[in-house]
Amino acid sequence: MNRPLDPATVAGSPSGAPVGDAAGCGASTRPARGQREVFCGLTGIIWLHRKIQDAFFLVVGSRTCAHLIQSAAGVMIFAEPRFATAIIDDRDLSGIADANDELDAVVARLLARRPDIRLLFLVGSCPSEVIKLDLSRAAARLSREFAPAVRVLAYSGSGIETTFTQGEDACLAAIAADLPQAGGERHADAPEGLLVVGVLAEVVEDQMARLFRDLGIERVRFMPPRSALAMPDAGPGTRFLLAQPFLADTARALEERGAKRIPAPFPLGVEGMTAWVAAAAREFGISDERVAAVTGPAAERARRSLARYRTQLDGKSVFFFPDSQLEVPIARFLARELGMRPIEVATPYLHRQHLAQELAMMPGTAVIEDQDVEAQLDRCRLARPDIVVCGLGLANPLEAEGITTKWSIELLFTPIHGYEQAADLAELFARPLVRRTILVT
Amino acid sequence: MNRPLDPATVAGSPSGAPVGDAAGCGASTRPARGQREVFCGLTGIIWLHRKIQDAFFLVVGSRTCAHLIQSAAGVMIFAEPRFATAIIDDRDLSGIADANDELDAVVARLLARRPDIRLLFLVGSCPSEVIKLDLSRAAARLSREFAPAVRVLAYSGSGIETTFTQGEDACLAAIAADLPQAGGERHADAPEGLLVVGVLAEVVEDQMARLFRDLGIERVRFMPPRSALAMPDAGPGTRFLLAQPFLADTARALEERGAKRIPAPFPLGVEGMTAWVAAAAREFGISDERVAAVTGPAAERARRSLARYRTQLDGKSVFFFPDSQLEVPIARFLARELGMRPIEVATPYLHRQHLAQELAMMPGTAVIEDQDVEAQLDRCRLARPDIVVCGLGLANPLEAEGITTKWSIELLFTPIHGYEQAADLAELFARPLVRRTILVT
Amino acid sequence: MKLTIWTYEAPPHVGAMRIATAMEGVHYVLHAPQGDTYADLLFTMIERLPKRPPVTYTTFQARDLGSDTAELFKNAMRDAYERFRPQVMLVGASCTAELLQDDPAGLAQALGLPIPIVPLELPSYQRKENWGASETFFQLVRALARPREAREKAAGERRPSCNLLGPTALGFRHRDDVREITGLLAELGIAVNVTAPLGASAQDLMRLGEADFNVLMYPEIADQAARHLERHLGQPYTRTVPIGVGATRDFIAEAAALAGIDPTDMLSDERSRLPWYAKSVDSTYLTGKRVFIFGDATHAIATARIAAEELGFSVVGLGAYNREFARDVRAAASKYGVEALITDDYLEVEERILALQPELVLGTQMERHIAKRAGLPCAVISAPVHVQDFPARYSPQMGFEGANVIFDTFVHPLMMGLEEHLLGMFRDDFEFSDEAAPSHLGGAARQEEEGAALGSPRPDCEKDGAARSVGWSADAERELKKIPFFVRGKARRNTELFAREHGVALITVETLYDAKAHFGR
Amino acid sequence: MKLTIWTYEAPPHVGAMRIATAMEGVHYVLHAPQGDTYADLLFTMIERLPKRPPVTYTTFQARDLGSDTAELFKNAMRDAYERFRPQVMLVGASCTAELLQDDPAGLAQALGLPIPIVPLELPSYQRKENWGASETFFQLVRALARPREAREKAAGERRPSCNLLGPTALGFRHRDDVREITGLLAELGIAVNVTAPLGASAQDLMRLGEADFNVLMYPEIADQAARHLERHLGQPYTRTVPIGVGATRDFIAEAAALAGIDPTDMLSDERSRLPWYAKSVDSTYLTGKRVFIFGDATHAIATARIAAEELGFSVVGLGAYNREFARDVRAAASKYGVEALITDDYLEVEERILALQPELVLGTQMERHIAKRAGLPCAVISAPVHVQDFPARYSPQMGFEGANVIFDTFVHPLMMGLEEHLLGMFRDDFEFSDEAAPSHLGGAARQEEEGAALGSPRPDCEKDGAARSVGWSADAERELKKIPFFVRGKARRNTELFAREHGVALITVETLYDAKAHFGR
Repeated sequence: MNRPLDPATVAGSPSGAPVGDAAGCGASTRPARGQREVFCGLTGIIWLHRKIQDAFFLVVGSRTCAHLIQSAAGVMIFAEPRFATAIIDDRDLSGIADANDELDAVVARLLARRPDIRLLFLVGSCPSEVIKLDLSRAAARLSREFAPAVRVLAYSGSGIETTFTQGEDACLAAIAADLPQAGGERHADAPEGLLVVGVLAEVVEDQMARLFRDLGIERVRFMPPRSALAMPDAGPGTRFLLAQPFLADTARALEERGAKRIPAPFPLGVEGMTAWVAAAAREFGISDERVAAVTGPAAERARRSLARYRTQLDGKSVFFFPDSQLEVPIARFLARELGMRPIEVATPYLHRQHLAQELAMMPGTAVIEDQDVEAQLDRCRLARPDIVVCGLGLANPLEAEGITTKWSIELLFTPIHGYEQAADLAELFARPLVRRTILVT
Repeated sequence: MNRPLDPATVAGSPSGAPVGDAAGCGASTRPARGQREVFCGLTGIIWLHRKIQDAFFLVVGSRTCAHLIQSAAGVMIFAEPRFATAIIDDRDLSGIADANDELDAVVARLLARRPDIRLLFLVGSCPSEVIKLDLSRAAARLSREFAPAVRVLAYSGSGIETTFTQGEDACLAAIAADLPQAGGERHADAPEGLLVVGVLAEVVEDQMARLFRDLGIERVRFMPPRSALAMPDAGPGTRFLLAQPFLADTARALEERGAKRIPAPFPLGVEGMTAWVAAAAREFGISDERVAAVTGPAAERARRSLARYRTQLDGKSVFFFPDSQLEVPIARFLARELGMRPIEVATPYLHRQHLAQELAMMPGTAVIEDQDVEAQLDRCRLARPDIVVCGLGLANPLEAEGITTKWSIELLFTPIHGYEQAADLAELFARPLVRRTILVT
Repeated sequence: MKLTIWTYEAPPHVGAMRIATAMEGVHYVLHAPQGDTYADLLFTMIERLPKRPPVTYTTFQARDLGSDTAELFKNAMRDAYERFRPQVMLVGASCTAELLQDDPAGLAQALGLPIPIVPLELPSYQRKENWGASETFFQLVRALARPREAREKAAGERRPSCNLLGPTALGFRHRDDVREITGLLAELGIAVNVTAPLGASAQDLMRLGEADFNVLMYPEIADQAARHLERHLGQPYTRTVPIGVGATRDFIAEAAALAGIDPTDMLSDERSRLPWYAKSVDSTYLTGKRVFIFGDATHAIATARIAAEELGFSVVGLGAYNREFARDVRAAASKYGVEALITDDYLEVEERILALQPELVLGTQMERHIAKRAGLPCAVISAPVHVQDFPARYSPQMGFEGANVIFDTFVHPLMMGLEEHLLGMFRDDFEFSDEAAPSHLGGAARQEEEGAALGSPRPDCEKDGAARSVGWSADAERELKKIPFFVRGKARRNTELFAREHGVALITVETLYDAKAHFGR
Repeated sequence: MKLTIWTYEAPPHVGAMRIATAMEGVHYVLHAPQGDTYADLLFTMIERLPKRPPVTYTTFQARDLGSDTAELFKNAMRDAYERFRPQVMLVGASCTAELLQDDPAGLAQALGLPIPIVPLELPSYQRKENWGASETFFQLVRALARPREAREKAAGERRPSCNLLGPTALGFRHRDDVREITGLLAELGIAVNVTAPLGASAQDLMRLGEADFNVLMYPEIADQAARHLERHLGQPYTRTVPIGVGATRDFIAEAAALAGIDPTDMLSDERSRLPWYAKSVDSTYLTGKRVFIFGDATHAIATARIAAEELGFSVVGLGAYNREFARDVRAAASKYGVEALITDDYLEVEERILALQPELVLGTQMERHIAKRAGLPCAVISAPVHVQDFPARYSPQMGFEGANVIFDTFVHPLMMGLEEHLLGMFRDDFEFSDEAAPSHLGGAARQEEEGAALGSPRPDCEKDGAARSVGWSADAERELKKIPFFVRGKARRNTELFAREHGVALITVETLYDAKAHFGR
């Protein structure tokens, strides 16, 4: 499990001062501790269940879990969901009922009502963790029972173990461990295919696929795929690029399959996207000239698109509450490509290795890991930033205090990766600022 | 044109006393004169444009005409209409513009915008009649111009010549005059096909078609058809049944083509439907036994269905304001099959020949032709009938006075003909009465 | 002669009926054929009034023409007076009777009835409903309103007072606007002397002069009367129509100034939810949504201000069907950098909307038809009225509660922000198909913007040949389909514009993204 | 363990939050893991409150388990007191913390803070949101409410007064119900002493005893508190929940009796538009429409009464998700001759609706899903709340304006009468295709009742084998399709019932009409 660092381990570093880092970090990092105001990993189900259309997510948890998912994103109003909760009750806790038998019965009922399910995730929660319900074993048992029609995997989205986007990481890690083994005929070190890892908008996947094809990389797959029946294989020949900064466990699981991560910044903004593509190209032995030729026009177009927003955002200060782990790459993009001034960048967890290049590119802003929300609100009110990036629990109260906000969950629900979306990402920050100037009443 | 009788012509008959009639009328008829409260014939476009789906109705009239059609039936909210108005303006009246040239231009624009039109009706109105715009000539001219793609016919729906349902009559009369001539090979007197005349619901047409097929009448067609491209032919071998009591001009036009009307009551209620079918059967030489065998089960089922409503309606008094010309057959049905008591039956026009059998079946209620709305309202308030049949302008004011109403336009918009709909027709009268007993506040 | 699919306004005599029906003790004798009695149901069925309009129709027929139609009129007039005993009678002719030239005014006067007779000259072949209502109200006011006896302004003793001018029967939310504005003025300390025509009697019109000033609620109906009262009775009147939060605040300031009182207290509180709801982060996605606005001039202008200043939309089209106020609409349009569309031709409005591809249409019931066929969200802002414009619930357009109603009304047809996002992210999801309407509206399917219903009139594409002179490659069409439908129309339009400006004959995927870069989001 | 697609209620600690957030000067320290902070957004995003709920979460993590979670709680408690200085604090645990058995109540008491601490025992694995809210409010009232000092009833001098009990944060239209009922009581001459919990402080709760009686607005929230106040402070309380015209009139009579005043004046006028709109002839088509009703007990019971007595619908199903009031729901259901459905299992509700084939569903946001898939019109009558249940405009459910709102809400999703007729007459018309939703709702397509979206859960048809044991001939299927979709579900159901009862194995056209004759329209 990908846990926030224990503050004790970095307690020695002077608050606000740069922390020495293997990658030559341009930013300082410092820890905080107090009440957190973050989603748990279950929230990832909101986009995961839309992405893998024949998968279904069964949370094993409490009524709180069920309520969280249906409320968190206002999904209640949308289409029939492909998720549900097996709600633990007193009988399970008191031992009157055997929790495993109960779970088997719930799964049987679910699969009878939903014959279209191909891949079922049992998703652990705070209560299931605390009562030590072993969902991995249950998944293996149920997988055997319902094979070959349905495959059952397990992961934990519990709030005592994961925050927000770490749910996607845990889910993808479970998938990674379960991928078909790639045929190991070639030499293990020769790259034989590129895997792009992380949930992306479909239009973005299509753009990336075109770009890699134009570069000459032949076998490009995306994980997760749109259907559980189209899982990519993985093996020593697999090279993978992380599309998101929060995929620590997934990367580890892929590495355990022999796949190799291509270190790179993240494909946010023109700079990030170019470096990300170039890293892959290098791995596949493609010349820098070819990279420049293929990416040049799109990069140039993206820079032109950004110019409009740079005039709106240049010099504006931005303050990040910890939320999605996207904070560092996005702060880097806002600072370097739009001239914004990150005042404080808080993130729920900082993966120093995966973020090494990002941190190196950051201006000297304090990066804060973990959270004490009341103290941070005090700092925010004092700093009065031009725009605050925060979760939905904080956004409207800050707006009511006259502080412009950008709600961070939108960063997960909007196509923001790649060249063509760089300006869209900028626009997400420009829009609340523009709005405040437009509204007269 | 089918005009209300001049009251002078019947002025001699004693008010309220039976009028001698060829058919041996069971009801008395008396005239009235004063303000009328009726729609003009343009209103028929509301159902006609839905029935003949590739036809289009272009009213040549004033803004009042345009507003009437779009408002009268609340059609504004519905699907895009297949009617429009060529609004006459000052330039047309003052002679600055030539009305015929203007009309040609409007039709050309319309047909360019609506290439799907196959049959265009130019519909005359009060103003076009008063300024004596000859739409028949215009139709002939335009028909030549746009042949063979579009056929153009003309009829008048003007309020100085027609009331409400007479618009359908005028439209069908125009169609009748334009039907293809039936091949006259057989002996002119031998019936070679049955034409059912009047706009009917599709489900009703289908039922009737099955019934006539079971009786052994081979060639049954309906007029108007659902598509302008499927016009029936007509000739001396054609026998026709009127499905509605207001089709005087249409009958005359068909007779001019050599077709013969089969005299019958109207197919409303079990009795009316049986007599109507039997009249046709006799004309086609089908035995009464066969008629009884074929219609028996449906008639019996319809009687069973009616029983439920008879308990609700028996003994209840009913008062008709003049509206659709359906008043007499419906009063006959309500009186004879449901035990209701018609107190006053007013009708905008009484076609004594077509209604001969209906009048003979009526109980001794006064039938009033034409209207003086204020006087009739006074009588109605005095009589305090259990239910009043009236137009939409009067219904809510009467309800507000505590008098239950049935709005009559519904009788044109609901499948009420034939056996299977007899109970539905009864229910239309039961519903407002039931409603008044249900509502507590 | 003019081809008319829908008419935005009724004939002028219906405007006169709206005045007569709104008032007490007024009876209208209308020289008209029987079919014209349809107009009664506008009031009894659309507005669900529990009484017949106070109108007697002569209902002449073909056989009467040229002989006794004048006699018919006189009888009708006499009978109506005897039966209804009104305080004042209006007389006039509808379109058909106008052609007969029977002179109802002269005939009526000749009868010597013991009450005021107000003759109406409403040229049916030139004018329309609003004009007819305005003229009728003006004639009544001119005939009846008297100056204040003596302007005994014992300040401190009398509360300042005003008249509310313009609300009628069959008005778009007039019933509730009157309640809202009356309450607002009461809070300010201003009494309402007379509200007219709605609910006013002839005697009330005679008392109009007792007020300090007039509130002109609906210029379409009462501008002429207000100007008359200013000129002849010295009553100033308010220019701001209080629709929207900003306009309501301006109106309060204006009314307070006319009444000589201090509005500071009333302006210091926030009394509408609109400003906060518009600031709430779930409204951020409304920013810059392209809206097309069409209605009567007053509502269209007010809507544009709300859209631009209070909701953060971008006004891409603004128009009105009543030419009488074209100048005001043009002035407003120029503020938003758009060309005003002044027309009563439904087909023209349709063409404009299809060419602009807005993200939201704020129009009349007629624009709803256009929007429905084009797959665009739409809300209704103005007459012509439909039965659904007379809801049971309190639904003003004016004042602070009116602003609340408007917020809900304008935002409701739109897909909610998060739903938009998910559609954008996962277009291939079978439950988020392009056919999906906003799920809170029942989630039913939408028509494609290109695919109007069979048999419906199609925009006159031939005319607009330029628009289609560029072609789309198959790849580009496919990429376009990946854009969610609610912005796809705009993307298509922008790309084609871009292609034409840059001489691109065949649009490729690159052109699509070049255009996106050029125009921004 | 129970399979839950949607949950009708949140866990009980969210109920406690609804009380704390509604009040002033109350702070809630909740022992809970970080993910439970999601609940803040219910208030800031769904209700759009401009402040954070007054809740401090301990946000313990896995590494804290078994070591210092108790210490964490104590620190959070101390910090929260220091920072917020509340008048009273609530302490409790969410589901996960409940498993830790840290005893927040004991820990909090041990801190010796100088304010009242109200400990909450809300068993997360047994109870739900409403119960949690009710228990929290009751505990606060029990801890704080004091008897009236001396019942100095100098009659004539004091106006009678009451408390309004039950409105909370995140309540379904509570904001507007309070305004409506306060206004109603004011007109009756009854003052409101305290409204609680919404807007009340700890001091206000101490003053509850000063009122003559209590108005129990929401039994789900305040029944327990009202009974406590009756028992211990001798305050009677109203039993009628004033939703609907009839219930509002009953409520006025009941409140007037408790206050010792005469309600005749207030009951003599018609103050709602619902009765006239329901009598208006355009409402005749509503008669006997088969409605299925599901929600919380209070709203479901009130809705059934309105549906049956005020709109003339036929209630074919009635149910509630909160078992606490099952008895009341069963009593109401028996009045309509139906069996009450008491369940919080969404799948059971779905089965019932599909089996009944109602013409209108009046339910919660969840039933909207079912209705949408089944192609049935639906209106929302009850919590659980969604952002759209907090409109900007005034939208009470209670009182006379509430009845107006309800009329519009229930009738809006239905096709209008005339549109129904035209569909019935001209089914073949390509513009009136079966896919057409009511045109005022955008006219978009509906799903066939048989054809739910791919991948959606399907009703468990196998179980209901009997229902499909009769077959349909092709002719009969074709004839069935001629019946407009909005009654086709009912026709299919009736025909199959009839066929089974009469031992008909294959349904023919004749069977269809025999069944029609048997059941009537």
